[in-house]
Amino acid sequence: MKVTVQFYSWFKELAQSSVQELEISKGSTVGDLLEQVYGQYPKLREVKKSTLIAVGVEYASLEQELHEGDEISFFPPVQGG
Amino acid sequence: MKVTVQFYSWFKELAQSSVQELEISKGSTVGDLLEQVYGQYPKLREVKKSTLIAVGVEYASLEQELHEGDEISFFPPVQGG
Amino acid sequence: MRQELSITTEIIDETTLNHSRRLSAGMGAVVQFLGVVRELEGERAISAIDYEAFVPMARHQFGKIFDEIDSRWSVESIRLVHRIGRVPVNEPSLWVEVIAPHRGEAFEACQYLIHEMKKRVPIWKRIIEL
Amino acid sequence: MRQELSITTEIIDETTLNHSRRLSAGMGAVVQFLGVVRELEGERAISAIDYEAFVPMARHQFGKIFDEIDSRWSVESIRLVHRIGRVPVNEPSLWVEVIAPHRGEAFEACQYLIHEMKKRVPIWKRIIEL
Repeated sequence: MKVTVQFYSWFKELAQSSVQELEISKGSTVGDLLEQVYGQYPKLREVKKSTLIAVGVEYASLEQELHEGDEISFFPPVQGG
Repeated sequence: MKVTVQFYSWFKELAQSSVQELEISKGSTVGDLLEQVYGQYPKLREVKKSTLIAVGVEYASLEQELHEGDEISFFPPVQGG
Repeated sequence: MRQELSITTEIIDETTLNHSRRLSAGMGAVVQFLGVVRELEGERAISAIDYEAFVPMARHQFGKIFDEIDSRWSVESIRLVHRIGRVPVNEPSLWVEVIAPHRGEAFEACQYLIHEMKKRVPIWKRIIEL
Repeated sequence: MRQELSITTEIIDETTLNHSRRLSAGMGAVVQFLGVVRELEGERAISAIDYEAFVPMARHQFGKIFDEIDSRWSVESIRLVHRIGRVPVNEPSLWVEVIAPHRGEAFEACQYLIHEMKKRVPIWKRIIEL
């Protein structure tokens, strides 16, 4: 199934992209997707501890199951204000 | 010696006056003056616990010694804001 | 630390106060507080509050509080306006502004100022009933 | 509780925001906070900050924080403007206003809002050096 992956802030540079579609297997979790993304962009793995993940407009856990068409966002710690 | 006594807020009603001169004996303290004022305005004694006292622009203790020309102010708890 | 204090019978003019704000390039936080006369004092409906001040002592006590803030926090500027005389319901009686490098110290200093004012500064209310 | 949220590339217009304030007669406290871009980020002199937001998620997360405030404090109105895009040194990036019956709840709610924003709302800075 297809999902959309978005990167924000300096994660865009690490991924050399701000948005892309990925094909993942049915039943994949956020954690499974993260491993797939790390395979493609090894630099992102180095900042794993500083990585926040959202599905749609909510923060997501690694165990959360994904569905067709989900938008998953990866970004560094937020700094509003 | 002469001092000036001022009343503020609803103490003006209790003393039926906002300002007056009083003759006190040399060496009198704030506490001595207070007793003299209570003799003159017994209603003020009833609100003794709610009474704040200043000499000039500073809060004063009962033990503070007074001097010729001092301005002593009696008032209820403050309520700015 | 810059200090500006006004105890006045005039209406508090926020627009003019905001236009006269000065902020150096190291400052990151402006906290403002507006105290407004409420329609209820306890259970009673009121139309206004008459504020009375012992002005020379009020100015002196505000000055002491400002100096305490200056010694405790890194604050660039404090401005305070207290309206006295009759203030109708829904109009401000108090305007305070604190400018500091960071928000923590600006919030703390602003709250300290109001808290100490309510304990020490000789200003009193008289309720004007409806 | 009234809520107004704006995430905008426009300059924050305090005068217009203050003129559009609505305050019911039971309200006694207005707390405002202005976050301003400082000339130093750590040790580095900067000229501006570029703010980037994931806007739909930022709006959603602000909404959740507003709802938390509504359930914890008696607050009549929250208004928040976050400027994004390039914000030069000495200009505000954030404007917040909280209106409540009493100052305690207005200060607490305002500080909670900013604190939670900095933890959860997806907005990021990019330093523009001098």
